[in-house]
Amino acid sequence: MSDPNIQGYELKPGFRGMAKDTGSDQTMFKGVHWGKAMMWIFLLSDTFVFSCFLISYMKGRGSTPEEWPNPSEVFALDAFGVPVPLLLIAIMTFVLITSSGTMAIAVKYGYEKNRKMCGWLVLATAIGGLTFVGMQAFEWSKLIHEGVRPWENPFGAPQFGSFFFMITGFHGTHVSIGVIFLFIYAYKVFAGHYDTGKRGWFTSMKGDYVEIEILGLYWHFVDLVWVFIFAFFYLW
Amino acid sequence: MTETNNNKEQASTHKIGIYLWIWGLLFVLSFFSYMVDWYQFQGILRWSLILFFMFLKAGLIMAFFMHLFWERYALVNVLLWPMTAIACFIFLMVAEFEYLLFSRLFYFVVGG
Amino acid sequence: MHAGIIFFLVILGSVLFHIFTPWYWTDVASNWGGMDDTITLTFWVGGGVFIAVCLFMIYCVFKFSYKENRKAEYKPEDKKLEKILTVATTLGVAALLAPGLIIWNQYVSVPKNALHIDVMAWQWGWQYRLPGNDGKLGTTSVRNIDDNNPFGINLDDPYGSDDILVMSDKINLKNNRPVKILLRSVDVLHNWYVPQFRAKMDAVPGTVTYYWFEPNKVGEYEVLCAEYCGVGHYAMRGMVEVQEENKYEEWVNEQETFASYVAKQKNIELQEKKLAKK
Amino acid sequence: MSEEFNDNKTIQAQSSEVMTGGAAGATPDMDYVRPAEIPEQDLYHAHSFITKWVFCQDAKVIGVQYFLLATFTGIVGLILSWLMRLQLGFPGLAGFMTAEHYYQFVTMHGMIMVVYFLTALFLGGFGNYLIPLMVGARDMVFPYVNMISFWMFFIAVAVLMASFFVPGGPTGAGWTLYPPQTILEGTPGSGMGILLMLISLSLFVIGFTMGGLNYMITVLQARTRGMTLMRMPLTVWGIFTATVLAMLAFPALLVSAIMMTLDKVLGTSFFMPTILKAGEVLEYGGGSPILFQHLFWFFGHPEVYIVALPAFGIVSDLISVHARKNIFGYRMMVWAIVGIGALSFFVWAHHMYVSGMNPWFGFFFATTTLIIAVPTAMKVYNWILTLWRGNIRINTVMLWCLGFIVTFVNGGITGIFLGNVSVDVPLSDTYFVIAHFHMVMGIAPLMVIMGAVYHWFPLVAGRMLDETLGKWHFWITFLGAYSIYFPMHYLGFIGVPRRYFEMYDSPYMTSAVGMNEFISLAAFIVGAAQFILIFNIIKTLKTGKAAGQNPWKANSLEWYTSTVPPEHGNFGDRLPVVHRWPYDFSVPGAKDDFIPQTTPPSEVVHTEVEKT
Repeated sequence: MSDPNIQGYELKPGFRGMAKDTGSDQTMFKGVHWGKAMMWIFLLSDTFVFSCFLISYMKGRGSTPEEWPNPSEVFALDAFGVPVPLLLIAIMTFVLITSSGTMAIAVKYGYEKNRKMCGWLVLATAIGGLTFVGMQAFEWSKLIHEGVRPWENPFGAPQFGSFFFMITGFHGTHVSIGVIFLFIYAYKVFAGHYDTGKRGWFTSMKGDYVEIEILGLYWHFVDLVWVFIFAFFYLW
Repeated sequence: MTETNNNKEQASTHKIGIYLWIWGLLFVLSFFSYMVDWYQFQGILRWSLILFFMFLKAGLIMAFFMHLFWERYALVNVLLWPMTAIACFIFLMVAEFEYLLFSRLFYFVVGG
Repeated sequence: MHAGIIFFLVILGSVLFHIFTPWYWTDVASNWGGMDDTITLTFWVGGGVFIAVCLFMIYCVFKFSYKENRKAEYKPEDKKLEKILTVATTLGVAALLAPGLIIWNQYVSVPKNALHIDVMAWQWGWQYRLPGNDGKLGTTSVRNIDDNNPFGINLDDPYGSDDILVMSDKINLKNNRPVKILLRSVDVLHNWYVPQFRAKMDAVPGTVTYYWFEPNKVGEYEVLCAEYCGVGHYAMRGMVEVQEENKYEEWVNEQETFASYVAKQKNIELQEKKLAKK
Repeated sequence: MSEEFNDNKTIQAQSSEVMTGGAAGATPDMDYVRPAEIPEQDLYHAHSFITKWVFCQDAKVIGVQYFLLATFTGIVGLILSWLMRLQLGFPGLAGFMTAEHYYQFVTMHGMIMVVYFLTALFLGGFGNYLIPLMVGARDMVFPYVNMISFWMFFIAVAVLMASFFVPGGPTGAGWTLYPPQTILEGTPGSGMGILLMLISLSLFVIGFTMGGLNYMITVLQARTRGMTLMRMPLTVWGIFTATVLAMLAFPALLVSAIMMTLDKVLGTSFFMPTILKAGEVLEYGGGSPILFQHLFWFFGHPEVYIVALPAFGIVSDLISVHARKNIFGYRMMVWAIVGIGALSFFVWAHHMYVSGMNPWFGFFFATTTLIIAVPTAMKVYNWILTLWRGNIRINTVMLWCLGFIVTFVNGGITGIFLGNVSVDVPLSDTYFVIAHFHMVMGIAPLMVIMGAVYHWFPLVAGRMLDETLGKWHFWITFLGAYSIYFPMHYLGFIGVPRRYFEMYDSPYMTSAVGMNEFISLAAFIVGAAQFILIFNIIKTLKTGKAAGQNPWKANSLEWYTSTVPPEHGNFGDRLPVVHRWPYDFSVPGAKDDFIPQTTPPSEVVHTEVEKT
């Protein structure tokens, strides 16, 4: 969160505040940490990546004269012998939102420099993410088992498989990278690197709890993308 | 990383309640959007419900979990304005795929 | 000083080159003379701006080159001048845009009486198909293409059987009759382009694209492929002959219909089978 | 470890300056600048040779590394263009030249020049070197990421160059890489060549994203005290806006590269419809080649401005400094840069008027495209109005700027032809297009690069480049390049299509044999003339005249570093404090004809200086 108490630049709401911030010297985003600003801009760029994927998907699906498979049937899962539509996807969404919640609270405790709570919550988030990736692997293997391939599928338009594997694969890669970093950061929190300002191994930068918020932004973004994929790919 | 804000003693943490609230809301909304599929709504109702829940969820995540609601307007605007380019892209690609589908059906299937 | 003179000579040279160039467009042989007019208009307006800007620059180089004791003017802004220039430029640009859009509107609206021609492109060649007596082309599919059906016409389409096949890279057109070129490709992007007709459009595999023109000059013209399509791109030529009505009808009557082609192929097959039996 | 960081440096040193500042006779209030918001940057000071010169975290060294590597790829691109011109001007003279080779050279020349040369040079080279210096920062905000960015670029170039040596050679699909032919037999390099190209592009995008984040955050969040956005030199504005465009446009390239890789490797059909090839129907079906074109140009058009905007910015600064006059209409210039940048996302399909897309798009894109002409024209007016009543030094740098104005206006005008939808129909895919984009985004930015090299070389190396050699370099390049591309428009008028290996005996071409030979000869000479610069640099490094501090009497911060060339950390103990815009030249009443950005108002009370 931006700091509202910067000398000469107290938070002003609305466009007037924006104009004042923009016209000021030194920084445009008042009180925003460099790393956080970087993550925001990166996420903006990444939004364009996912947008381009989803737009391609829209155009591919819209312009094919062949029948598009009904996702609600393709992604159904047998529970006690009854096929439940989108069961796995619903659970995956549940898991990802859970992990997003724990992350949000981890960020809060990070700001309060509450090492224990922050660490446990980051760890919980990591485990949630890992569960998500595992379930996605299960879903992929199930579909592959059913004969869905990137180049063909038994249900209809071949683009279905192509877009499915590409988009969920790209999203899954993002989740996996996030999980790796979550584990690393959980370790760093527990080891107290953010309390002592210990320098990172690679970047040799001083540790600070703001890194948890930066990681949190990334993690929420992954969740955000899932919201769109869920709506456009599974429900549409 | 490189620098630490000198006034880091947080003026800006929030009560845990707000996060729990949003968290709960997200679950409820996800449940609703799942129900859209469960009850097999069709047509315009389905699309509008899906989009409505999607944007609501996305908005909540961005506004509260990603703290955009509490950020200054400069950051918020920098992040949201580029989306007009995406909106334009989407809009034009809709026109494009409709034209392409029409051409394909007209020249390869229907004829005349 | 020398700099200004050389720059001036460059501008002068450009103008002289334009006046005396032996290389300019071929005579237009279709209804798209309007495109040439728009180009000419753009040329005058744009060329005028180019010369004016460069001459102004050269004048400044002569007039204001460095002198130890002179001080440059200090004038960060001139709101009025900037406003005038913006408005003038906007008007100029709008004046160029308007004819462009008007002609584009004609370009995408095909006249009702246009003759449809199916131009099929592949790496690297062309062939053509005309509608038969029913005036309609049959639907096609790339998957149908084989020796008996070189155009991939859908056999169950009633409009297809009387289509006239022109299995050559040369097509004849009737003078003063609009044609709608329906472009189709079986492999990669191509572009059926005749410089004298001015018009062009890509042939895209997986769909059909179109454009139209009305040839208005009898003669033979070379067709070029204008969209890069692999190593044979530069060699992918064709021919168009624009003829008067009676000659054109004569030519059309010589061509084969799809039905007769199929019958002939079947005949050949039968003969071959008989030969094989013997 | 403590040795390598300035852990003890605190922000206090800067804040105290505010209290003691202000010359006698003026109130301290007048010179007041807000205290620092951002603490002193925590810099890693390298000691070993490897960390100092190879895996270096100093933006200036990274900038030079980018510059050298981009120049290397540029020379490869130049040699390829020679080979092409050899074939076009004198067909059959080079015995080894087959159509395959020709198309491979065309493709690699285009891709190298646009992405690996111009983009890398402007943003990676000039961006890294100039942004921190001009905004008064000690370094880029993430030096480590910046270092990785360069090495990603290095790997991308290595992968690209490797494609020359794989079986089948590099891809020959044209730089636009239009499917389906890109990945089908019948196009040279459709096996390994195209894969390496796509991998290389993806690596470039990833590497560039790292660099781009640095440039953006440095400009937005790490300016020195008093440096508002509206006091930044236009160079920074140009590079910054171009970076924003790149951050938003490269994703489309990345996505299309990924999708095409999948089409090639896994046999998906994103861009591949049903295809009949050599009598057999391939496994593909249902995709749309035009989707690729949309994605490609959604990247490709902003890419044009990624190259052009830094050139606009840099040339504004060069003209202003060497005409000893403020840039005319600074605000207009800034808004024009930002406006062009924003609009560039709404015009992409003007490259596709005859591609078979929805024909009604023509109206939309012709209108948006011609709207861009207005801010662009305003920039041109402002450049020449800056010359008006200036005190123009006609030195090498200024010559390059004047050359830029001529070539850019020429290329810009032909852009109005091509942007106007129905005028584009007869001209698209002909030599007119080639002439247009070489003039406007080949030669014009190159003129700026050269001008910038002559301008900033004294800062980088501490010695002045030789003026006589520089003038020869300019005149040969300018006159040669102009005589390559000006006549080429007329080939387009005749209707000669681009990407033709040879013309046989078509009447279009036979009339122009003489012109083609002339163009080729000019191209050989212009290319060779570039080695004058390399010779000049080597000569200058050995025997050149020492530059000293601020040889051009410029105002912007890069000339006010503690040493020339600047060392790591740029500004010594204290960061400069900025009080004005960088264009206070020839202010009435001032002692000199320039007032540095760091001069406090109290020292120039009696002048009519503009408030910024």
